[in-house]
Amino acid sequence: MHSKLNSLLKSDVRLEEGLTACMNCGICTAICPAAEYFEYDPRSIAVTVQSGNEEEIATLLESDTIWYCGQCMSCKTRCPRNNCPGLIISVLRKVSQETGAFVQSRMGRQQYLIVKNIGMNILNYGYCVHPTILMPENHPEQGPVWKWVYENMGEVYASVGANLNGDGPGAMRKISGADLGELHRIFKESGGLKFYETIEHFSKIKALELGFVNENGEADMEKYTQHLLQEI
Amino acid sequence: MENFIIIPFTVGLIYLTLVLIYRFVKWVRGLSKLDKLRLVQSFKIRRMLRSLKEVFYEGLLHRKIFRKNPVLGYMHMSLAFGWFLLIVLGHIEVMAARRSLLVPFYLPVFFRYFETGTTFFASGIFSFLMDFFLLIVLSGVALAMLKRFKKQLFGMKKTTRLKTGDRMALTSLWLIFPLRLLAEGMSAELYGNGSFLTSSVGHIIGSFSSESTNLVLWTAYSCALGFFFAALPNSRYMHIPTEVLLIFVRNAGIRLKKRNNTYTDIQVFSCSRCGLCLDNCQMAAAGINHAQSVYILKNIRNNNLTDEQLFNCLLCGKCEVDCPVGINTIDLRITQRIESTLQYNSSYNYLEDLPARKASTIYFAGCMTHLTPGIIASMKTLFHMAGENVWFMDEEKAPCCGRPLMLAGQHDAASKLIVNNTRKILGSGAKTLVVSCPICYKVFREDYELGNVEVLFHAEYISRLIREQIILPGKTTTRIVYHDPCELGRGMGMFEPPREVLRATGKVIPVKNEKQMAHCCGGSLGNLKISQQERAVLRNQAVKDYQQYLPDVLATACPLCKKTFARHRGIEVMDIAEIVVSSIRKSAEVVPVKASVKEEAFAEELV
Amino acid sequence: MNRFLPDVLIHTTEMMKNKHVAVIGGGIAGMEAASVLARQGLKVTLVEKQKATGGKLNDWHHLFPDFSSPGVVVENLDKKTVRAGVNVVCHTEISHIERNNGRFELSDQRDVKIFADAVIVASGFHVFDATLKEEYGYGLFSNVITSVDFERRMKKHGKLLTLQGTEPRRVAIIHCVGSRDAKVGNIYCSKVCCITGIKQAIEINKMLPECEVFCFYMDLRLYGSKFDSLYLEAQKRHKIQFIRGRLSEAAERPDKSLQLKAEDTLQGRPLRMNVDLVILLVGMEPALSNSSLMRNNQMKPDENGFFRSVNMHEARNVGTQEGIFMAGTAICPMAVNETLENARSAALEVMNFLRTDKNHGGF
Amino acid sequence: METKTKTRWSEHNKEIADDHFFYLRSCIRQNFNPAAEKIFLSILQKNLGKDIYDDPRHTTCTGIGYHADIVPFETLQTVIARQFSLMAEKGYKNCAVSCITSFGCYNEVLATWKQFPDEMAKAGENLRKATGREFEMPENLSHSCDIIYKFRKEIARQARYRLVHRETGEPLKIVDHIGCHYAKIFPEKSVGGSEYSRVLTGMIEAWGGESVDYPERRHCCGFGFRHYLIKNNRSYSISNSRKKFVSMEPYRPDAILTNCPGCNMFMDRWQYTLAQIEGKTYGGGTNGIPVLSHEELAGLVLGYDPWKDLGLQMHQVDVEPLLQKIGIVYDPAQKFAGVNGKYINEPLFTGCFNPHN
Amino acid sequence: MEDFSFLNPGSRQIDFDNFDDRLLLYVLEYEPSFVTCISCGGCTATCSAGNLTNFNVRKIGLWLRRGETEKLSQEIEKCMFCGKCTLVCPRDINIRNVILLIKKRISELKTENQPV
Repeated sequence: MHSKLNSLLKSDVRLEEGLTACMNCGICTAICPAAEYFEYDPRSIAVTVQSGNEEEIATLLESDTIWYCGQCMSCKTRCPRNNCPGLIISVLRKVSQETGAFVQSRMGRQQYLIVKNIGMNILNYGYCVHPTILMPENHPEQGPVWKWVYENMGEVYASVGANLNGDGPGAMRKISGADLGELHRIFKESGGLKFYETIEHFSKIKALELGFVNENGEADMEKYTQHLLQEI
Repeated sequence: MENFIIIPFTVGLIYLTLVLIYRFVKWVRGLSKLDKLRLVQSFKIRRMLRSLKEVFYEGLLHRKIFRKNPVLGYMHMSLAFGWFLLIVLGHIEVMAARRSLLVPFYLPVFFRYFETGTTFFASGIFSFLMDFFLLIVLSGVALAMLKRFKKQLFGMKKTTRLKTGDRMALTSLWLIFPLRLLAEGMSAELYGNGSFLTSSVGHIIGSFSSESTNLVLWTAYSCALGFFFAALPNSRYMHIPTEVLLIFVRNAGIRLKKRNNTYTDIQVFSCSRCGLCLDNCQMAAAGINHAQSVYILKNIRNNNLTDEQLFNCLLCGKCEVDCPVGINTIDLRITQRIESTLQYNSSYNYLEDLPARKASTIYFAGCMTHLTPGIIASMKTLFHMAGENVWFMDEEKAPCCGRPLMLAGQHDAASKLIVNNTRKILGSGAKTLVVSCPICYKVFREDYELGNVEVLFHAEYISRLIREQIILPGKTTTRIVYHDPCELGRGMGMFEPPREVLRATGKVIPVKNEKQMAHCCGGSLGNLKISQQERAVLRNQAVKDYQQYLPDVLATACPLCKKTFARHRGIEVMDIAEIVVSSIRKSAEVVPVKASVKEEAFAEELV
Repeated sequence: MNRFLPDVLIHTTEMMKNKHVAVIGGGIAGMEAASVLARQGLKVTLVEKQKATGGKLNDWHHLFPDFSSPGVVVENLDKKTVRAGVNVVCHTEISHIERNNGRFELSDQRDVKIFADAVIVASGFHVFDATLKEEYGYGLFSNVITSVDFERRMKKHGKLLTLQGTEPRRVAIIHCVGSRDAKVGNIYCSKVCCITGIKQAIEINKMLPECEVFCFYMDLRLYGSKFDSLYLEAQKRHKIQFIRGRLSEAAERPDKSLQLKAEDTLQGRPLRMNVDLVILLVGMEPALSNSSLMRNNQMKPDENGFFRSVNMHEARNVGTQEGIFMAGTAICPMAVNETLENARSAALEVMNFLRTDKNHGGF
Repeated sequence: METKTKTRWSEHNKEIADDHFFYLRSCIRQNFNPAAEKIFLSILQKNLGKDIYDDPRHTTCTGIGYHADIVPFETLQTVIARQFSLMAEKGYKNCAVSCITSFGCYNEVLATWKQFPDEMAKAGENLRKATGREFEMPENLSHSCDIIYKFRKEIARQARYRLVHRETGEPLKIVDHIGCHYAKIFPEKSVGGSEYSRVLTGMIEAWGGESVDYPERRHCCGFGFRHYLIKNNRSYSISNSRKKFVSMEPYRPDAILTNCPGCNMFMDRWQYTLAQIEGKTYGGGTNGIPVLSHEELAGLVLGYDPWKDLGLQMHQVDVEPLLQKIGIVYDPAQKFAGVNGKYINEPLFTGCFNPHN
Repeated sequence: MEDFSFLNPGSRQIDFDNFDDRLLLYVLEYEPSFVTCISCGGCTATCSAGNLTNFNVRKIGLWLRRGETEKLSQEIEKCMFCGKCTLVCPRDINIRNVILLIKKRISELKTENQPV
């Protein structure tokens, strides 16, 4: 698998855009919001990918490191060589998920949670986020006003002129079945669904490896999810 | 009664005696149980005689100083031995005069004052001898005064710096004998009990002669003595009594063992601060004038030793060579380093217990040799020629031998490395361990417990190969000056094997500063404080000295010396292993038939 | 005296006397080239757009690496040009070079015309406009200045103060501003900024011994023979600290000090620092007049916008248009001493060219 | 995607279409500030007399999923191609994007298609296979803040209020926060580049306020996609927002203006959260600093009702202090009223601290 | 309410305005040559301990300069004092002494900080 990593990375056009030639100036790390809080250095990631050292890249794909980036793309603005470490990270993350390396790291494993949350929202609602699933108990930081909105959802949205779950246009309107159907087919055609499945597939293997098995001998993804939520 | 004149002297003497008894008892009691046993066992006639002989030679005659510098030797001898003879003869004189073996202790000191008659047996001879010895002592005092102000006359570049306590003792010491001369002169004038010296002096000062002046002079003399005795315990003259104890303790086989004990005190108090170590110390050339052994000893005694002094020493051992008291300065300094770094932590948990390779011989190049790959290549060639099954132990991954840590005082840390290396060496089943670095050699020989494994320095190994005609170096006319590495020469006493090896390849030129008095290259790992610029000064000094002998090559047997000298562009430096290999190559070129087998070896090495 | 010269040389010397060379740019390169040519007996016109010769050196306070005075250099060059009989024309900016029948016609906006058999373009360089690096806040924050501002301030006031009039306690010197930066279109190294930064850091330390000075660099390019020893001295004696990392952004704080963000790349960790003053080491760019000078003839820019040489090793002063030569920083960034050497070599190239000029027989 | 300039970014003017927009909504804005999108349409249609079409068929761009790395780039491209297809179908050529993440994604996809035509062909084929649709690239892509910026002077002319203190006459101090993906990825697609973007300061100044610079102005709010989405990772988000608040505190701003729906929500909510954790706010007393989006601010100066029209009651940090400073007339009783003024309960408390504790 | 442990991890940013320079000043007082370090990494490359583990002399110097005493005191325990670093240093810095000084100061600080 490792011998192919470089070609896997290079097959993504975003790598060509993201990495021309790094001169190690550190301008990206200087303003990186993630570098300030994590053992994370976008410069060294760019250098590792630039070096083409498959062993180091493989380590990177299995590590928490690549998952620290917050994708703010501040690095893109400043680079004197027109590189974009954030984009390199995107490609690394994609390859990490395609090869299953992501389940080796705590941060990587969380991708399963995102698929189950945002991923499913997109397919179910046509929105990335939807008020009905923003439960105050999972979002204490949203505060009492959101709690009030959540508990009086229909009335509040209507009072400000939104069209919550309604037909026709407007904020938070219901995306019609026909449009959701098109979205589904796009996901199927363009590899989006397959990507979801890949993430689930490797997550199941990991769940089994961690001993989350139900009575049928299959992976118990409910327990795995709980495990991921608590894993620090 | 004019007996009161003995009071200052008596008080001083009693005080001194009490202090000495207190200190000697404390020091002896402070020794370990084993050391005490050693001391007790040393009181056998033969060993005692040996010690007494040493006391006589070194404590009184100052033989070592004599050898180093006759004038200085005479100064010390005239003072010590002259005074000793005065005391001994004085007693005999009193015994003869009183016809008794039991005489009051003060009488010989003030004899000319109390005994005005000259009627006893051989009194003339006695007074002549007493005057003669007094003259000798006085000449010593004169020299001492001269030395203080004109040290160059004594071939000394430096004298030690004095403190108040020392100054008091020194002044009173200088006064004792001139006062004695005056007092005895006065008595001689009054009573005619003097000889050539005292009578002459008596005539000169005769115009002042009176009973009362006589009394004043004798009182002054007594005071000077008493004052000197009182000042002695807190001055450097404490070395006079301590040295006697030191000689007995040392001859009993007592040594410092990585920690301070009262043996440290005995050595510290034995230092006469003669300053001979200052002259032997190369560091002065680099402007380092605060860290020499004499100052270290003084500061240990005064409890104000700083790291900057303690670690600013090459540990070359040259000061030890000429120490008239025989203080073990290197051990003493390393012990202080150990004491000062006791709190330092080290952790070598990362050392892996790598499996040892089975081999008959192990080669341990050492850290420094890794910076001189030429030595490694030469050693490999030699091993190949010898057809040895050699395991190059630290070719890839191996810890340091531990010696640098020891030099830095971190003995416990070093032991951790020693344990790791020992396990591997013993695990390989080897019979011989060859090292090409004297720093490693010293620690392997002294601190490793390797059982039956023979530790060979590469010089020994190579000379063995030459003797057994396994290798055939070609002797040329190359002029070689051999530089004795400190750790190997003074450190391990190995002077001959490297020279033997070199003699097989060229002409070894003897130089003035070699063997015990060889230069330090300046690169020493023992010094943690010296800067590279200062090291360069020392190195240049050594090179300049060697260059006088117009060598074609400067040979050394230490990678660190080689590396240090190599930074001087004006001289070609080679390790003995390199010289041997290159001479084999040259001779192989001349006589290809003989060396055909070996040529293959070179070819292999060259690949 | 002519009996010592071969006939051919006597002929060419006589011939050369009638040749006219125009030198564009009265900076040190132009002055040196013009005076060398004039001393060889050529007619030389030196055209300068400013009111006096000397160029950028007139603004400099001290030269690296010996802290010598640029004023002395300019003064000596002035004397040389006057003595050699160079015709100096100031207040004239050549915007046009045209070649007609093997001669050149130089003209400015006001239709001043100069005719010449050969031209040396010594138009110098343009200082990078630091306001283009908006994230450094030059022009926005008054305590962000450039290395050029530093030289001018030092020359004028002899001291360095912050906007508030206080002595800075901490100064950051930023290397590679406008150089090696694709974001501003300059991918080349300006070469002299590193040593300039070190020189200025030392000057600050000498002036304000209590002031901490930091240099933010990526690579220190100290190519000159004495440059690296100045670097060592800066560390050793002047306690200048060097941080490897490019400045990412400077932001003004309420007290007008500046918050800097960079990476300590040797550690791989972001670094934040507040300083009282920031000095941006601005690089050299092609002179603004280059494009107009290139118009109407065969001169070409190189990949960085400086004048392209026929061959960067053997014919560095020779332009792509026959008869037009370049001297000094019109070719690429260079230091004062290199510029002067380069100018002399340009003069030599011109003489060789005029001697072998085919229209006049030559040899 | 070479970005190279010899001119100052702050002087950079992007091209913003004048009329006939196809509106692309934002998931987050619809969720948390639905009225902001409504008022944007009203301002364009009623105040500025522009044509903007709100197509119910368009979906999320999947940008959050894309940047959280669960949606592949190919899928993102195809979903965006579908949006463009809808737009072309309705005869529009100019996009008006509500979301900054979407804005970044659209720009990224367009730039990729320009540089790698194969990618565009692949997206077209995917779209065709999935939906039978064809698509055209838009002629102009603007964020809603670009459009407000373009018409800021017209809005100022129609404004009922100015951003000055009612009593002192001093301009109100407003700090801006530009969403990272507005200008950091493609500065040429922004008004004034990424360092000193003028898109929000232009509005503030046009409407009488004073734009205040602060050191961490360009720092990310800390959303970080996967960081906020996973509860255990939220320390990243809050730490970065905190960094901004600490930096702006000494300047005592009257309000924070953002152009990004995510930043808008986070800067509002994190003030409350930080106050709960640390027991302090970084300005605005116990209430915190009001956070407004460009649509909301435009709505306010134009005199729209803060509750019914602008939905500002959905903010945790009360906007009333700001309204009072400007002198906006509002009915406090109507704040938490339902449709037609019906009483529907009230939040436990607003602002940063529970006054009952 | 729960705090998402948002100060954990704390900022990794090197804050040049607040750092513990006591150790650094001590080292510079007794070994001024340290100031000339150019972080070339020659020491790290030759290091005997570094050959066996991830001990990095260059980083020791960097940590010293950034006041990271905690990290430093752990890491410095790995040094074997062999002195190769000093021999290869292009700036002739007495690295061995730097390490000795660090060890000394750390042991002193440990005793100073101990509760009486």
